[in-house]
Amino acid sequence: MSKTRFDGKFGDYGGQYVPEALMPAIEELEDAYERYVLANEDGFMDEFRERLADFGGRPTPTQYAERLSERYDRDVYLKREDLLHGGAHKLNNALGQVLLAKYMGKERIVAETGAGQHGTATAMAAAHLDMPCEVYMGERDINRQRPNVFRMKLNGSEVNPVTVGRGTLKEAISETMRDWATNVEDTHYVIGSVVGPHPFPAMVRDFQSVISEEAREQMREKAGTLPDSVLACAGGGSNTMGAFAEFVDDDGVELYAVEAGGSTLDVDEEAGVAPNSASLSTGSEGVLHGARTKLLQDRDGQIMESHSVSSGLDYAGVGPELAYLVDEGRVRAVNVDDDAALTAFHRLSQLEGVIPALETAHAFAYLEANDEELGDTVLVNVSGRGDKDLESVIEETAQRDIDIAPDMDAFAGGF
Amino acid sequence: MSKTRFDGKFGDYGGQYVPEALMPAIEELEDAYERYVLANEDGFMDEFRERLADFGGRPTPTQYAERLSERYDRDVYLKREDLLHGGAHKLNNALGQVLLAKYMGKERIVAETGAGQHGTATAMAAAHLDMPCEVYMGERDINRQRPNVFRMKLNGSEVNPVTVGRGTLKEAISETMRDWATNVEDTHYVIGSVVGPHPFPAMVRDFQSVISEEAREQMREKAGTLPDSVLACAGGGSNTMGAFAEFVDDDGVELYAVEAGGSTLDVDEEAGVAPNSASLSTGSEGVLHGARTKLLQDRDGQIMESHSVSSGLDYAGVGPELAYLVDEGRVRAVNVDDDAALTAFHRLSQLEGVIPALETAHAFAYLEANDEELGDTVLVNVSGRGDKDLESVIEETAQRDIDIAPDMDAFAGGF
Amino acid sequence: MSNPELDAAFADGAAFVPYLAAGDPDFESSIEYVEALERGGADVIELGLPFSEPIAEGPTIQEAVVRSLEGGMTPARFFEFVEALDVDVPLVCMTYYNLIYQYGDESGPRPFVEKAAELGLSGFVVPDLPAEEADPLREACDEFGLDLVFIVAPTTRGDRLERIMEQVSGYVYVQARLGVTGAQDDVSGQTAASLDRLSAYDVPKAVGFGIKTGDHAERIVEGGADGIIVGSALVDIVAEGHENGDDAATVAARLEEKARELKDGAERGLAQRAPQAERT
Amino acid sequence: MSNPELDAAFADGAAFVPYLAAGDPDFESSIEYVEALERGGADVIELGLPFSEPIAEGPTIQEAVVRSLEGGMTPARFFEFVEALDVDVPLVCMTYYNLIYQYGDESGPRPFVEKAAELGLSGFVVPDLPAEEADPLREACDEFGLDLVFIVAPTTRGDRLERIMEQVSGYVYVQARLGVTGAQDDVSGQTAASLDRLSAYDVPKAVGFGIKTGDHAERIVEGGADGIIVGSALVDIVAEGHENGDDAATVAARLEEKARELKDGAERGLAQRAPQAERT
Ligand SMILES: Cc1ncc(COP(=O)(O)O)c(C=O)c1O
Ligand SMILES: Cc1ncc(COP(=O)(O)O)c(C=O)c1O
Repeated sequence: MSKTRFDGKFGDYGGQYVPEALMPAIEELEDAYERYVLANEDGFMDEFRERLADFGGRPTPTQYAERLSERYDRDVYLKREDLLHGGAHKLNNALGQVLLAKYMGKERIVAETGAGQHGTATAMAAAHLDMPCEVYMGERDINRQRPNVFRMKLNGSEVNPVTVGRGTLKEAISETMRDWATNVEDTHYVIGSVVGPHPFPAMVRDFQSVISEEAREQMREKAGTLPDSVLACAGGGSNTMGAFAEFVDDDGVELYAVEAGGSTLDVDEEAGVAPNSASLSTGSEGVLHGARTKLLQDRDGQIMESHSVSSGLDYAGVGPELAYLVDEGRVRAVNVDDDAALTAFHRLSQLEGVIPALETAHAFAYLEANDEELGDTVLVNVSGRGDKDLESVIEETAQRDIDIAPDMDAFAGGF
Repeated sequence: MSKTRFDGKFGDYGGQYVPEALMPAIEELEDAYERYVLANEDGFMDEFRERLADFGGRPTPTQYAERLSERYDRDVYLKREDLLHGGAHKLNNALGQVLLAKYMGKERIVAETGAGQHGTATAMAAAHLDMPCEVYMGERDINRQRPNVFRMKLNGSEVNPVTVGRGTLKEAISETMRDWATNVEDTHYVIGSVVGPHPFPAMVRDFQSVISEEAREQMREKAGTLPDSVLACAGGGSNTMGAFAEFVDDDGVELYAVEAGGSTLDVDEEAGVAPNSASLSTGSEGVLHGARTKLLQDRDGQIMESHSVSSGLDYAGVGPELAYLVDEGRVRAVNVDDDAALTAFHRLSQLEGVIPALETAHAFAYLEANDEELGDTVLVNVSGRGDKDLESVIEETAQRDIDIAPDMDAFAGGF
Repeated sequence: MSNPELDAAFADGAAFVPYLAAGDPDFESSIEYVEALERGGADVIELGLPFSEPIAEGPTIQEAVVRSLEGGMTPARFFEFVEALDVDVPLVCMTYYNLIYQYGDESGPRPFVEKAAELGLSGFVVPDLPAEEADPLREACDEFGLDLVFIVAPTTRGDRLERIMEQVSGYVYVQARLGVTGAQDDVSGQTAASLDRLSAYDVPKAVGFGIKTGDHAERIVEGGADGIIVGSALVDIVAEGHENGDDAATVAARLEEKARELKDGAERGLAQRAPQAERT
Repeated sequence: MSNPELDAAFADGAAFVPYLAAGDPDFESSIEYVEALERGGADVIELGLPFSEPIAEGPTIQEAVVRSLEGGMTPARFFEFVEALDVDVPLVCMTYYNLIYQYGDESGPRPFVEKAAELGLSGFVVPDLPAEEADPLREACDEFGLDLVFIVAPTTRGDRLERIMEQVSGYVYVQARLGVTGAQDDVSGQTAASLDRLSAYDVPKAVGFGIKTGDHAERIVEGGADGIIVGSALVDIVAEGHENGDDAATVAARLEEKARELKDGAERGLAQRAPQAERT
């Protein structure tokens, strides 16, 4: 994680696999990243951190979880990103990028969103910084995530439906890249995770690493020690890299990226469907959305449709740096299935009074594995809150037999 | 707000107008309040403040609002209680009372809730502190606020429908008092605002006064000065008293309690309906839910049905201390109508990237009054976030002509 | 400072004190019902003046309050109701403090008490008015010669009990148990303990909350109560009649019958009290 | 290092380079469509091998990609497609890097290029492969004698332009403007500037993006392009035929006609180029 000039590669991963029309913008961004983010030119990082504090609510606490600690017979601490403005870690990145766009003299931002979490965070940041914002969102996702669409509009953003293909996240990313390619001179593309071409993976990690920066300090204060292990769910991997970054050099700290195992790790090659989103655990190397990384792809290299009970993890790729750290043995890639994640969702809600995002619930589900190597002190990143997931939880819980879940009869069919 | 023994009266307001069966419990609570809260016995307040920090996410920031400041040509600061766990100031009180119940050796808590905000905060605190919890909620409110009902159940609380009468907040309070009267020996009643019999108004104020304690310090740091005025919406008045408490002795700070003016301040005596919830502005002295205070009542003393676009302000009474401070001239009671509150909701969402609760929006609406006496530096308490209100906003915006609102057509009929 | 009427009502030692909400479900029927209670043997009648927030009532009486308010009951109508009643037993007004406080132009309880006195009411029970807040009402009652009944709960002990017993007059309303439902057995248990604590005080003790049958009444009086207060069991009859659309006369007859059952039970209880020692 | 076939195709100075997605909407029809393009005057044909995430394409071609993939197109089928084609003009495969990279057992681009060479393809356009990442593919192309075409955008200048022009062979794909839609006028503007920047480089310049008519083609070639690349305007015809259920022969005829219009336009442009100075 050294913050000196580097070529955008993490081993063989990373790079800049983008249409030529975008290359100048990417070079401009690389330059801005180096100047403003890495070298704090014009006090960019100071302003960013100040806004994160005042507008975003940082620092978020690291909380000792009494009842989980009892259950697992180890000390469990929670890094409470669910308390960040907007309800997830996403704002760390969105605010950083929108502010950077301002420093770069851009007059407009675009962003993609799947379930709407990154879109809402970007819309909030854009309103706060008075920056016109358009968010691309697949039409199917728009219909599934209407409250998030509404929130973006309330913040003054435009939401552009993407109708091509299946109308989900992947198509929205393509469409946003196309907009960027068209309006590259005055527009910045606020990507939603540690994915895409360099410098996005490194830059998004740097914006998110405030998570581990704080948590490391807070663990020292509260536990008097660094954790033996850090758990974070991994979709694209931004909360993951954010929670890991400052611990990477601490050899005694095991890092666990918990992926969405979906319904099964088996892949339907024929249908081109992976009923999971476990790119690190089951994917292979390839090129997607501008970077070489681990992917869910069929033998030909076509990207597979991924699946997860949590839409924020439902992505066929993963950040290149995370892929690299897993290959290097620094990060352990593990996964839990939909059932385990839902059960963990209910458990955390009941035991700790924290209703987590379904994404986040994956990290907690891995506590059940009772993995020896988790050690005595575990830090779990609560990447977001679950308010956005209540409808899904009703639907998905009703389909399963989760003994700790409350009676769902009164909620059959949603609200 | 001196924290020495007092008789529960604020001038003529306050007192303990409750059934005899509750008096011993109230005396026990008074005793516990004095020992644990006022005298910090057994380190109660230390534990409370620590849990508020780690679990609740305190301190919440005080943020300079650039775009509002521009619009109003004064410095506007936001106290961000919307960032508290659960999304509103309500947790300050709920956590304090549930913890107090633990210190008192109670084995069970009950609470009333209207829109569900206090119920969800209490359910979260109860899960966190491993305390069985039952929440009474009117059946009509249950049907209108299903996501909040679901959240309480996720946290392991029981939600008991109250079917008597109109099935709203007032009936829920009566029913909770009845449960308390029945199970008084092992049960604590966690009341949701600075209302009810002594010691509730004083105790809830003390739990909430962390808001002004922080804000006062933060204003000194950020603005280098105390604010010229503090604005807070007032329903029962808990966020209000919390935002005012530490400023009451600062003579230079004007305190504004912004009430819900509803559709009009005129009262339909015949129908017993006040199309507003402005008890301070238009109510008269009386006795309700255990305390003497300002009320919306008809000539006979029957309590009127109140109305507000925001369900959290929709209450016919107000905390006795607030009524007293208004009579004394220390607090100015003002009000804004439903239209103004909705407009302010949209304005804040767009200008600052903060989607407020509809309750909170009332405080912001008063900024439009352009009242000279607001002075150069204004602090507004953002009592909660608006996620809970999205459906209402759709419905209410559609009925009005609010020029700054986004196009609502796609959302007609809700999500 | 007791009012002679209430003293007299409790004189025989087994007073039957029924409660009905005035105007439930309508003015005319309610008049008939109250009169039926007297025919059935009532010694005192507690007449409820409905308040919109009856925090001390169980669901049965809450619903009665709703019916009565929907039927147009107000303090003014309540006084008309009292005037229209043709009963000889003492009437006690049961209501919440806000209605008493708001009545008339002058603020405070005096105008309401004055009016009540004018109409011959004997006293008040105000469930949300604890002894600590009762001075103004107490003074008005003294001025006009009315009694102020207080409730004593199973949890009322020591200082609180003293304070209440200093204020009470007419009779003390002994709350049989906490809450509004529960088995008869533990009622007797808690009642016995309450009566025990109260034995030193020279004021009639009327026990209420959850008494539904002549048997209950019998046991309570046998246990030492000077009277029984019965509300929900009677309101249930009104509610049922209302739901079924029965005519007022039919409902009144049922009330009279129920009243008699309760009064008879109370008298049996009294009869058994003295010879109790002999029985074994 | 240019392949003689592509050199020859651009030799006359007004090459018409149409694009179609192979297998759109089905294997058989698509064969007919590609052959129709040759009949219509194509000098080179860009054959799209569809990738599931076509980040560089506008909606028209994205939809073509979806149709082709739904019709069962895969890299293996693509090679069968090429084999089944009966055309004489050089074919350039347009696809995304991941498909090239994953082909065959050995990882890296070599197996794909080897197979392409075997089937007589002349080169590649890989829109998501910038010059910086192109070394492995460049090497494989050199090994098997294929060309690697690069795209130059209106924003490509200075160092970047250098780096690309060092790698390019066959022809350079001059992107007429940013994005996928816009008026012809500013196209010409940006194109002229691009052609100007490229004039020092000795490689054919084919201009694409947004050319839809013979008129457009004429003006582009008149402006100095060595050829025109046309995709969406042709894919539109395929899409419309598919939607209307027209038979393949009808659609093929329309494609041939459109191709001729474009080729004729290009030639008119060329004809006007030399005498341009005289005209005024
Ligand atoms: C709460 C939460 N956690 C995690 C994720 C996954 O993203 P990432 O892997 O980039 O942290 C998301 C994405 O929407 C999210 O909303
Ligand atoms: C966000 C918010 N603000 C204000 C209120 C009003 O309560 P109080 O006047 O007690 O602060 C509520 C009540 O639900 C609320 O949810």
